[in-house]
Amino acid sequence: MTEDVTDESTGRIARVRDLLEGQNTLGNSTKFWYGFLVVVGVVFVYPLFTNPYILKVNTNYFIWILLALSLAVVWGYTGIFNFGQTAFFGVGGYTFGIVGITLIDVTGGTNVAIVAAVVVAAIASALLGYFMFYGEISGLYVAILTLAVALTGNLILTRTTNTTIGAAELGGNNGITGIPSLTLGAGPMSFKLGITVQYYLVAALLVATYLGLRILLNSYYGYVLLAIREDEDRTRMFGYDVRNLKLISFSLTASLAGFAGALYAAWGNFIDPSIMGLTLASLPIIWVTVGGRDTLIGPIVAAYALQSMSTKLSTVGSGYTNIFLGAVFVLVVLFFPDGLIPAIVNWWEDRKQGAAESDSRRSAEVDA
Amino acid sequence: MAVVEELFRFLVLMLSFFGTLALAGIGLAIIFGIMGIINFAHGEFIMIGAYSTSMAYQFGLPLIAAIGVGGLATGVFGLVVERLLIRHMYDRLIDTLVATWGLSLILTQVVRIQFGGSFAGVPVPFGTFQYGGFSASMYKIVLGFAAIALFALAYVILMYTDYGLQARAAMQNKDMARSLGVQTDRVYMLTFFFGSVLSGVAGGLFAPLTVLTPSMGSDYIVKAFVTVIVGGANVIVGTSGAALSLGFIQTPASQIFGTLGGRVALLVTTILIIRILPEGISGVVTRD
Amino acid sequence: MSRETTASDSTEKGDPTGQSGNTRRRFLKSVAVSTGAVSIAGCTGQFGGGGGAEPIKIGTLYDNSGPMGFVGKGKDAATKMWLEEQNHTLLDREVEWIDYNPAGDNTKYKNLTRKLIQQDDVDMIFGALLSSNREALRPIVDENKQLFSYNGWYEGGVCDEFMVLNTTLTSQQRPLIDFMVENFGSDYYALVADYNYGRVSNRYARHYAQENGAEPVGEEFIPLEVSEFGSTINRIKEEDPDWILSLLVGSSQLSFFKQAESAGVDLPYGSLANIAGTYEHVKFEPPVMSDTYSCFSYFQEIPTERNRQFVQKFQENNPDYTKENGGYVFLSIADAWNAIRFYWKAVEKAGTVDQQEVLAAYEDGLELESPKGTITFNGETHHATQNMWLAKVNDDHSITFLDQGGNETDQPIAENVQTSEWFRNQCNLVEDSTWDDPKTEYLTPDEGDLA
Amino acid sequence: MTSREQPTSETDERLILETDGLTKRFGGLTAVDDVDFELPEGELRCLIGPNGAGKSTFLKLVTGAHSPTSGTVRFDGEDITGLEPHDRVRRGMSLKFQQISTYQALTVEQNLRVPTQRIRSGQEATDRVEELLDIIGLSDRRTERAGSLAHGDQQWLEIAMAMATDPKLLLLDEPTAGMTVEETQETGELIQDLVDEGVTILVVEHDINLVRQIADRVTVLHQGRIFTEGTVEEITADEDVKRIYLGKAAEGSA
Repeated sequence: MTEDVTDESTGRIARVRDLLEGQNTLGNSTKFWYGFLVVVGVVFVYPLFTNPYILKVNTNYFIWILLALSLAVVWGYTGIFNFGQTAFFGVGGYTFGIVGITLIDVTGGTNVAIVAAVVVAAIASALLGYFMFYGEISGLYVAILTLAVALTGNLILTRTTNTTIGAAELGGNNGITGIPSLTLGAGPMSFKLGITVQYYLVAALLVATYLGLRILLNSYYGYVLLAIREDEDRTRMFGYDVRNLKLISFSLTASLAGFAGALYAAWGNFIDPSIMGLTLASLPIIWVTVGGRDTLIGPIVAAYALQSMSTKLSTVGSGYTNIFLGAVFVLVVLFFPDGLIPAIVNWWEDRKQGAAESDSRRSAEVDA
Repeated sequence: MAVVEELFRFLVLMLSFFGTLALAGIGLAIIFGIMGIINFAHGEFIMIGAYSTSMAYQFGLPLIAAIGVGGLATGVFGLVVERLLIRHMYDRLIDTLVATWGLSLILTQVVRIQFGGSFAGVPVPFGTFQYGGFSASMYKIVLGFAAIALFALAYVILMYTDYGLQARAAMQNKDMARSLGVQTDRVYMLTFFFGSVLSGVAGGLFAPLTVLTPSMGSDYIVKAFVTVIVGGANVIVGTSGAALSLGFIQTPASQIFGTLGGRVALLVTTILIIRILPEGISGVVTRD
Repeated sequence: MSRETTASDSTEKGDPTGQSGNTRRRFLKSVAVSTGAVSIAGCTGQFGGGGGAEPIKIGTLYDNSGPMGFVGKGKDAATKMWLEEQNHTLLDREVEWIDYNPAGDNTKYKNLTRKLIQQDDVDMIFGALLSSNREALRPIVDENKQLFSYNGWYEGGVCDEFMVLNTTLTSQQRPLIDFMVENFGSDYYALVADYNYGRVSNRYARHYAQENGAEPVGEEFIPLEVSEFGSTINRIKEEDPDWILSLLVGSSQLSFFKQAESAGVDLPYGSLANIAGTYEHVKFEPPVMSDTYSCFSYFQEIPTERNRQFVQKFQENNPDYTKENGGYVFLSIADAWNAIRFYWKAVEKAGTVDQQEVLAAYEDGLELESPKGTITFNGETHHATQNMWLAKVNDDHSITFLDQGGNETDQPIAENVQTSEWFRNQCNLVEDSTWDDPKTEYLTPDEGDLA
Repeated sequence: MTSREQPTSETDERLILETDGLTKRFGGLTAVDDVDFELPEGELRCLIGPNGAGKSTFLKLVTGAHSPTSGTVRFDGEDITGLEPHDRVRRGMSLKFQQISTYQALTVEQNLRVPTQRIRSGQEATDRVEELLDIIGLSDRRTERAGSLAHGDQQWLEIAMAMATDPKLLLLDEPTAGMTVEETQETGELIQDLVDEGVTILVVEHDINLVRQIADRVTVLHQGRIFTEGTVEEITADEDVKRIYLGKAAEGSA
């Protein structure tokens, strides 16, 4: 790992940065970290200046970003084209809803519900992952299979009109209503999170997830995932059990998606089968494609930008939202095949060091 | 119910499931099989075929001619899309998938704004087929045979024209084909046009049976995907084989468990076939 | 409207921004009976509220795009027509109309509802088309104590302090079942769209049929995306019922009628979900829908003078809804029109836009002369009573209205129909619910409840 | 070029790789036919033979990419016939693929880091990467993408990557394919340096000059069977070997 020569006096910061930085993720310069601190500062100061609506909407965007990050790792870094990540997002949401409603009076908190959501998503994804990767299924067929699983999930959930699990009525197309908000603690000590606190919690979780993923991706696992993405046979012949590693990557990221799904259900006190539908299944794919497939920053910016744009357009009340979004997808894929953010970063680097000698990060056509 | 009538009932149902799946899938299969890209706007191509067929029919053309016009119009549209968009992303599967997804969003909304929520339909021709106590929609049977005819046409074009030879060469090994002088770009352009025409004709054939709305494409995209996955890369044998076998599974399933059972059976079969035959049916056919 | 996904879109050509795009002509000459009545009966107290101070804000959440786009556009057009007729003034204050397009996305419904309440600080919201849209945003409405009007036809069951509803409920469509059993026989085959609206409505239908001694010979729950009815038609022929009950919804399922026609099925259809809201008799060519009986609270063809004027004025404002352009003034438009006029009456009665007082005015009972005839708002259930019309689609797809005996009439088949007794027993928002301790439930009858 | 003296006798030498009756049939075609192969520790063996002789299939049977129709493969005394490829690599085997298989989109340094980190961590791993970069002379191009390197550099990079797991047995599948004469020469020297570090190497190769330059012993495969074995001199002098290579109309069948 090339040590970025910093004049940081204390060794501690250098050591922390050493963990966070590496060749596998964008943003290794000191300037980046200053920018990062500024953004985090703005996020945490924001509530003082705005109304609950803006906070609630941004909490929603943060949850979408968590979903985008989960796909960025499994697809962008490991090369597993998981078209059904929203199936695990939905599994997490529904599990949180069912367990949350059933236990809210018993334990008074939703901690169990959050854990249950992640565990169920982990188990479901491990089973599907084993079924796929130990069945030598790869490439496009993984995408089609995961999409088929999501659509089947959607089909089944819409049939739960009069099904009740625990104390929660699944409610078919109307989904589950009355899901409790995030309530930490237990019994009399439980504390229901208001809008502002929920905003801070989700923002903190997002920052932690991003930094955690940076550490992971610059560590041993990061290199292995990239190697698997590039060439499975070559990586297998270096002694890595590729099938098992793909299963772990698939299941961990699906659990992150399940966690995000639980947050979504708590955020909206509601979840319905459209969460596993075709439209929602394509959103993460688009965020990562537009953002850039081998970065974390890219999908984060793309998810936030596209979702807030989509909301803005709906307030204009025009029917042009879809046309605009469709145009964005087509243009980005046409002119920025590696994603918008890497293109901007490269443009910035080219400009900064003069066009000539910058090492072109324009990677060859990297197909999953 | 005499055995013969039961047999007829099964055959007609089988024919109509086969027809629907095969027609929905053929355009997508040709483009996927030869060019290795997924046209996520395939459903909207079928919609355009249906709309243009209905327009031609309103104009006064007989149904057969109207379907021809529908197919041609979609083909020309496909050509424009190919030249403007697809040409820049040959062999980039993911990018074409996202780009055509964007295209499908645009198409659905533009058609909605231009033609409104729904569009004048086409009456169902040919009336009823009677045999003893059994009666069924004649058009359904015609649909099944139309699908077979379309596959035969595609087979002939692929096997006996020089375009077909070049297309199959490009399918096997694009670089090798190019080094042997096959202008793959030209072949790809023709293939996308050919695929679009077939999708348009399929849309035209479906028009009498359904309500024409801007979002009707989404009904067919899932059916087409399922048929192409199960069929695998080999365009003719794979896709028709898949449509046949899936029709064979969906027919009893929908008879016994109702339409929901039929749909679940379809999706579960797809998942299992991908697991057992990663290259789909064509993998089995072409292996030995 | 509680139908899901690919409901057929009615024709609403013309660019989405300028609605029908024609000039904003003043309808001085139109007989403003409705306005007249309002101004006479309305202003009891002196003009209350903040006088000409800041504007009254009304928010609407109707899809302009997506599968339900046609319904949302129709409701927007009705809202626009009323506001123009009122010169955008209420209680001498300017009325600001904030129109958002959630495009059928439940997350957007939540965000936009919160934006209307917390950022735009609206006085009243009209919105939600499908039941899933309404259920998605209802927690926010309840949490913020926001007055909300839901006017899509649905399976009934909302008993919520802050929600006022005026639309057709399945429980009010009983006359159709009685008519079909009486005139065609007691064996019927039910085709039910397999989601909430379909299933709950089917429970009501079966309950009413059983009370007439009829039993379904077959009940089929069909997924919304299905457009292939070969096996269904085979089963219908096997059962050979007296008539078919249609609870089919959405453009895919409507292809049943075309396929049944071509397969030689010529049984009468008793429909709880077609003609009034999705005007299949305009979309399909005769005789696909001939011999279909539909019972709803509104059809464009209702022969009253008031309705004729409403339809004529609406079609002048919005040419896309004329027959030549394949359009139709469908139920959802009339419901939206009545919804905003109920609000107008309530505000004028309360003399202020303070939501708690406006709700009190609602709960005190309101009567409205509407294209549907006279309808009254019931305080206990927060639902409006409806006059039910029984329409028959003739061979040339024209509509004639019938009475219980099957003879032609120009009167509704049932007047002032309340919500179902089962619902009325459980929902009394006047006694059991107050603004500060609100009752906010969604009651759907399970299998045994209705018996 | 240091000439190496012959290992004394077969029996008491420890065998790194041993196959016993190894056979692989694809439908009607028998690619590898009842091969008994022995590779003593520390030896540099070349495996040659005309196209279709079964060299690649044999290599795939050794690495576990294919499972044999019959027969066993023993590595360092242990029967590994049923083991997965990655388990075989963990026991000390390493392969350089026939086609160049460096990670095109990753930098040279990232390429080297992937195999190195499997057995080393922290500073030790970083030092080993530096060392390998020096050996193949790419230290100053560490941040370049492997895909942008010249053909020869990429071959060397992959050889270095194969070495990074400190294997006991290094399998090289045509390491000098597409190289110039000088590059082949330098590659030969590199391979010999590796043998000096005590690594047993099996090279599948066509280039007779390279074979002459580096091979201790040579095994000739023909139609899936071991045709003959011996030193380079013996093999190049053997008329039959020439015949099967040149494919002249052989008098009797082989």
